[in-house]
Amino acid sequence: MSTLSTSSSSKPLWARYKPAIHFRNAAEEFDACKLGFWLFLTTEVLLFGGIFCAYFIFRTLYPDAWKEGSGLLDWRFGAGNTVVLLLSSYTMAVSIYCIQKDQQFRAQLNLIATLFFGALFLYIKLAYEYIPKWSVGKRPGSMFDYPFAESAHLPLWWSVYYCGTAIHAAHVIIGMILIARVLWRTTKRHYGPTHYTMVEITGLYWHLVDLIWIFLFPLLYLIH
Amino acid sequence: MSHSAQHADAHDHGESHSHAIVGPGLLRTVLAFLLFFTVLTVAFAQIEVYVEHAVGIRLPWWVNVIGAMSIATVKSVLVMAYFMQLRYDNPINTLAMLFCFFALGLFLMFTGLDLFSRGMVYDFKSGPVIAGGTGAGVPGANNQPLTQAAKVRFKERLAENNTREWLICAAKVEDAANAAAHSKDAGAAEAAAVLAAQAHHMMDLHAVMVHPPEAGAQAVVVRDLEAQANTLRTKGNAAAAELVAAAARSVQGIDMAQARASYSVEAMFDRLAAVAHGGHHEDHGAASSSGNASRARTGVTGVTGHAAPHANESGHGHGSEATP
Amino acid sequence: MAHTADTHHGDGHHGSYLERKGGIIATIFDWATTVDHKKIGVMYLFAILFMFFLGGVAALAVRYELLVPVTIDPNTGQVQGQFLAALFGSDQPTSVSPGNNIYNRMFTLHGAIMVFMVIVPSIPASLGNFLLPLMLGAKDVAFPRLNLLSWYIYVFGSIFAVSSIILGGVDTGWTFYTPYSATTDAGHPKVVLMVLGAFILGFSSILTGLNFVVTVHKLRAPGMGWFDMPLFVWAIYSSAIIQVLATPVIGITLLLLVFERVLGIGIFDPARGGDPVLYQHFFWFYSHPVVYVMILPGMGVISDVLAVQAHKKIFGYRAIAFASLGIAAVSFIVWGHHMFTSMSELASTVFSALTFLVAIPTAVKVFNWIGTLYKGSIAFNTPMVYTLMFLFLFSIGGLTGLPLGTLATDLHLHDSYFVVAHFHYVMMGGTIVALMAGIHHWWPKMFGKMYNETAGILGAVIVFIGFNLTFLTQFLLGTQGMPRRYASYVPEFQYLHELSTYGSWILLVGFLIHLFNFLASLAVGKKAPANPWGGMTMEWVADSPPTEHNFHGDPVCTHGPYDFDRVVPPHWDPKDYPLPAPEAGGRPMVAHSPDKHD
Amino acid sequence: MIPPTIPSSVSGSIESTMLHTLAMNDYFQDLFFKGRGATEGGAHSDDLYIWLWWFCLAWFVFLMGLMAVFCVLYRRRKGKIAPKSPSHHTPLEVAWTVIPTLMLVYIFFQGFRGYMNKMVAPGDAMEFNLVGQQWFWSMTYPNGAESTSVKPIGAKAASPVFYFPADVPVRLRMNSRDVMHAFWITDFRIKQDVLPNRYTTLWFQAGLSKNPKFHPKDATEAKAMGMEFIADLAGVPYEDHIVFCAEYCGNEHAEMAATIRLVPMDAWKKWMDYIENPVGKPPRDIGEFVWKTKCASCHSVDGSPNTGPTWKNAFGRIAEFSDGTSGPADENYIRESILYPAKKLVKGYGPNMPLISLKESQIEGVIAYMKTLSEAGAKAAEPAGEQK
Repeated sequence: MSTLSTSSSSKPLWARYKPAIHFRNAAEEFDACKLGFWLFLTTEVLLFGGIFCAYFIFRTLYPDAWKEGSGLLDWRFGAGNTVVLLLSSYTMAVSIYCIQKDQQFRAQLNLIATLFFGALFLYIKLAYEYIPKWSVGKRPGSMFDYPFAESAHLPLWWSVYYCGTAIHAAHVIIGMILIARVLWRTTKRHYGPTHYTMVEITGLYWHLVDLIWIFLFPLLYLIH
Repeated sequence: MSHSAQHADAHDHGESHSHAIVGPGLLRTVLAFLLFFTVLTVAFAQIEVYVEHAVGIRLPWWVNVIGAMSIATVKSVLVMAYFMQLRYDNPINTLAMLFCFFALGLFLMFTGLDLFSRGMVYDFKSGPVIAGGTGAGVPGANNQPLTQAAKVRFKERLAENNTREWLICAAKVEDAANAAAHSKDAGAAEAAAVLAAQAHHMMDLHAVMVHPPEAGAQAVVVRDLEAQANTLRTKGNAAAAELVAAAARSVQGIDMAQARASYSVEAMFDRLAAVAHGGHHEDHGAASSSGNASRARTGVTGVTGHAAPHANESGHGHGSEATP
Repeated sequence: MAHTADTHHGDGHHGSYLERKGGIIATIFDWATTVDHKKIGVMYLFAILFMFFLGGVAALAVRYELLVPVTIDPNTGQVQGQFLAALFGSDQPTSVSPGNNIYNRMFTLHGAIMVFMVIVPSIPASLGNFLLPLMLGAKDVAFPRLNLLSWYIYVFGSIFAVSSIILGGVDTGWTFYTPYSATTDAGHPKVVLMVLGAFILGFSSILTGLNFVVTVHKLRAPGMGWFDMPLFVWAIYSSAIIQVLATPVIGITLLLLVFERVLGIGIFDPARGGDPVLYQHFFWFYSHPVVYVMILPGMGVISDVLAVQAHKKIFGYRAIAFASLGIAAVSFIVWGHHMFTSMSELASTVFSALTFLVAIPTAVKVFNWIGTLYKGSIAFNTPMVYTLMFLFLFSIGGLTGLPLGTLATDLHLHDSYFVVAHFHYVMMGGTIVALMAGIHHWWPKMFGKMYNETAGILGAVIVFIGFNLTFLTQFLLGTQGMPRRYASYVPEFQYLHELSTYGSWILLVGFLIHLFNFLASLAVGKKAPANPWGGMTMEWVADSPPTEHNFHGDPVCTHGPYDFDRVVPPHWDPKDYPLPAPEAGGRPMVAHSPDKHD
Repeated sequence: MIPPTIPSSVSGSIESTMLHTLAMNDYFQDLFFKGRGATEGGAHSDDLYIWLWWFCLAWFVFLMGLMAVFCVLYRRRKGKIAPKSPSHHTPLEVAWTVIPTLMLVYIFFQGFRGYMNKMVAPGDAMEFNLVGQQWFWSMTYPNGAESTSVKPIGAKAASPVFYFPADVPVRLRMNSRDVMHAFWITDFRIKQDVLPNRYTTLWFQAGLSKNPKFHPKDATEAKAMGMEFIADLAGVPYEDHIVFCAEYCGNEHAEMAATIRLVPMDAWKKWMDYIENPVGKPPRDIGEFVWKTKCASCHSVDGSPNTGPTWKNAFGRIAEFSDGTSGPADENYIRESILYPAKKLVKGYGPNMPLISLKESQIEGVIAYMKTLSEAGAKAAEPAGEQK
């Protein structure tokens, strides 16, 4: 979609941007990209819908296992990660604002902050949740090895927990890659007040990652 | 075709929606609200647990669910409306998202319609034959539920001599800690803390499962305790140091052959389970501590509800007819 | 009725999109990196036809195996009648297992290829890609590079899935029901390959779907309102919505199935505490709506071909358009009828009631199509013969859905050959026949060559005979009690099975005739005029084959898609065939826009 | 939870009588179903099906007739201009939406009635436990005994035969050991998935037809009929109904058949006595029966290769195991292999054997049978046989 005209000019790249020829103007292209991406986001929500469905079904069928399972999680790490992701969402939104106002340096700072929060999220997840839990046998399905289970369906809880959080973590990683790309291109002045489609779209993706976590957090950590 | 021309115009004009600029002030306000709601939802869950512990009032389960989910919904609406700018955007995007939630709702609703109404005609159709699964064909499960297989594996580990000696020592240290805690001697409190920490460390799942003890547990424990005693001594707490050293001597004095005979695997398992469950009090705070008390929710499941906790002893309850 | 537009001169040249760009290497590179929706559509068409051939070979193998029942010679203990095992040189004649094994792999291959790699992408990805921008008067789809990416994903996913054959084949059935799919060939990667292949193909489907939705929303030509769109576009739009909303669920389902096999997470495996019926819900939440992804575009093709070949304004345009959306909506709440024998009584009842809802918009469409024929000017060429064939076969397919949706009779017919016959009447008699109608109808537009009409009609008639012989017999097999996915059967069923197998050979002959017809047309076909059928929609404004950016200039929509009584079709010579009697007020001479760039 | 009375008189209802009136129905009944459904629910759904057949046929002929007529009348002819015609007609469109809807509502309710009849057993139904396993069915009778009769179906020499009392409501409580199966009694027009780790049910009540078959009266007649001679049941009438597995379950899905044999109640009680105390049945015969019904799909007895090792000369040999060790295939090894199939695998074979629950007498029977198939075993068996 982003075709750049080859003619050399002193203007920054974003100001030289021309929309693809099958669009009537840049605004229409921007609108189309956003609609397309929102549709993509619906598919992401429904992808997680499968996990939510498994959660919902098994939680209702085996409430004891779910109660025991959420008791084995520490809400403080979940809450901490929620705050981290909310902050990252905020910095992402601010970076879009900065691009819209052509404050390139501030935008880059905010993107770096977003990346930092994303990495922090993954670190907390891995170091304080996955590794300690996995090592004492709190694992999904066949790999389950935790000897003190009281409910017979506890392995299922861990299956849902790991599937949900791992697929979410994969999205965090993909989001970080997208943000890194945007950051790189920001340094080349690709984006500015009249052209920032990719920043906006990356932002939408990152907010979706946050959105999913907003639901995963209470479902996994708080509801008992 | 005049009306179609209007249509085309309408979506040409629609572009102006997209270029909304949401300022940092508004973003900060939204962030503040989001953080506030996060605190609120955590507090909500904590208060419920607290109320149950302190006052003994148990709120119905749906209060918790509806509370947490409503707050999550409000938060997600905030994120979508402001961070994702749906409020200023072309309404078609909102419509797409609404359709998606609608489809998700259908998915959950109709799947639930089947899975939650299995026992309508015959009660026995609702629950699984063996709670936790048959384990058939699962490596290492020996045709048992996975939780059961994990217990069996762990008990086999407990039966090993190294582990057993390690835990006998741990029990001794714990006894010493308890004795010190109940004593009014000088330095008893400090000694009790040191000993309890040592015992807890030794009985932790990590110590037994992740770093399985090597031979000569007795000597290792004695050395550790003496080191602790020395530390206390250098801090000038000689009375406490003496108590810890006494504990070390009592560990050294254990007759392992005799102790092994009298200390059963079941007893060790129960003691470790108590530590593991108690451990959550410290590790995970008050919120989750009650999570391990297996309070069956009022009659939600047929077979699973009561067969689960004691599956190992009772031979899987209802399942005995259909499975060997 | 203004139809002038500012003409973009200088945005590309005005040659045909098929024009060679230099030598062979350069041409291949040009096609491999093209973002032109027409080229991508053509590449899809060839990829799909190749897959159709592969799936067809598997189908012939399945039918061949079922020519005679398997028996065991009481004296020697030798297994007799396992043709596939004999063909592949199995040396274990005293057991039915190896022969069954080959058969099971064949029907899985047939199902998986035909569903995931042929029927789902068939019309949307090939004809849809080619025609959607042309019909909307656009230069391309909204996201051309995404479009190319989705083609590569399709190829990649297909290679993934088909490569599992090299490792020995998959015997799960295309539905991958747990726990069988989670345990069969334990530890072997081939099932994972097949499942991942289907997972990857899902992304291709999603990307195509969202591309189409955005294209329809944003790239309609000036003057084209929602109700000025051809019904093919409505159908593609409806099915694209389903693709976007349903496909992610199969994504997560197959991902969880892969986790199930590789890690043993147990969500769907009763040995680990999970629930196999939950898998079925996950699976059919996608796979039922996707049935309509398969058939809706077919219905769209039929609506367009019927109107153009009968030179008649489609009867009840809005009813058909809304029926498309209605089918798309209802498709999400009827999936349970695949599970009447494993669900709770309450759920079965609710799903049965909802299932009958689908019959209503479908029936409305059939009535409208037949209503369209009334007082038309019906041409009898290959597209029209296929269209009439569609009406015939699809009616049978639709009506036999009634005893399957009816609870009491379904308990008998479920998982029997009746179901096999039913969905072949809908999927093949519906979608593939519509695809054939569409390919013939738009062949001149795609390649600028005419095909041989006699050979086309001959092929169509042979396909019709072969198809009915193959599958009508299977209805009887089903009601008489023949279960599906059986490598053998009790001897009572032999007569009908034999007929069915002969039918499959006739089908082969029919499709071979078409194949040669297409090849001959490409090689020596007569040059096609821009508008050979007198179509009214925008794709007929463009050249045959169209130029690189489709139109000379920016077309403007000036009339509805089927206004044969109001407007003269573009490039239409009234001497060829007269048009229906004009509406009061006469008709303008040229539709849509100036096409000549003079 | 079981409702005491559920409409069991569906086939006698007015609708059903209406459904079954046309003279040609018998022809189509035979064409589609090869005979009438053998239960009330089956007969009702047959009637419903035939009614639907006429319903669909009428619509189909009407629509295709219109299509054909239009195609002929309005075919394109040079020089002929098509007349003016409407492109929509609201009353017509509303009519052809509403009328089919009403018809569909009627069909749904008919289907619902028949379904409830097929799904919900009367409260006094006898309960039998049925287990599906790759690739055979086995049943436990109310007295705890298992079925011990077989009959060849298709390419399988021995499919199990299950005895049921006629004219009595019978409920099957079904469960699978491994993957999903489905129990389809085609003559009763019922089918139900059989799920692992979960119970499903199926019920029927069927009588003997006017022309039943009869159990053989003596051993020679039995041999001629290919049936087992059972003295208690000599001359007793019976009626066989075939059962197929209808949910794909793997390699021998197509061979997973069974027979439901209906006999009068008093004969059924005699049969129960017989299988509870198989008088004078030597262990070898029990073993052979177990092999036929449960083992033959993977283990041959004539030395030919298959999924599992052959039993010919298996007993008493020194077997090489996949873990590199070797040991004698003696009584202990065979017992261990049956109880813990994956524990010690013979070299070259994968962990394919399912857990098959056998009674003590059946395990002994299998060992005795394997001994007779092996030269070493036959020798070893001789002195033991004399002692007994």
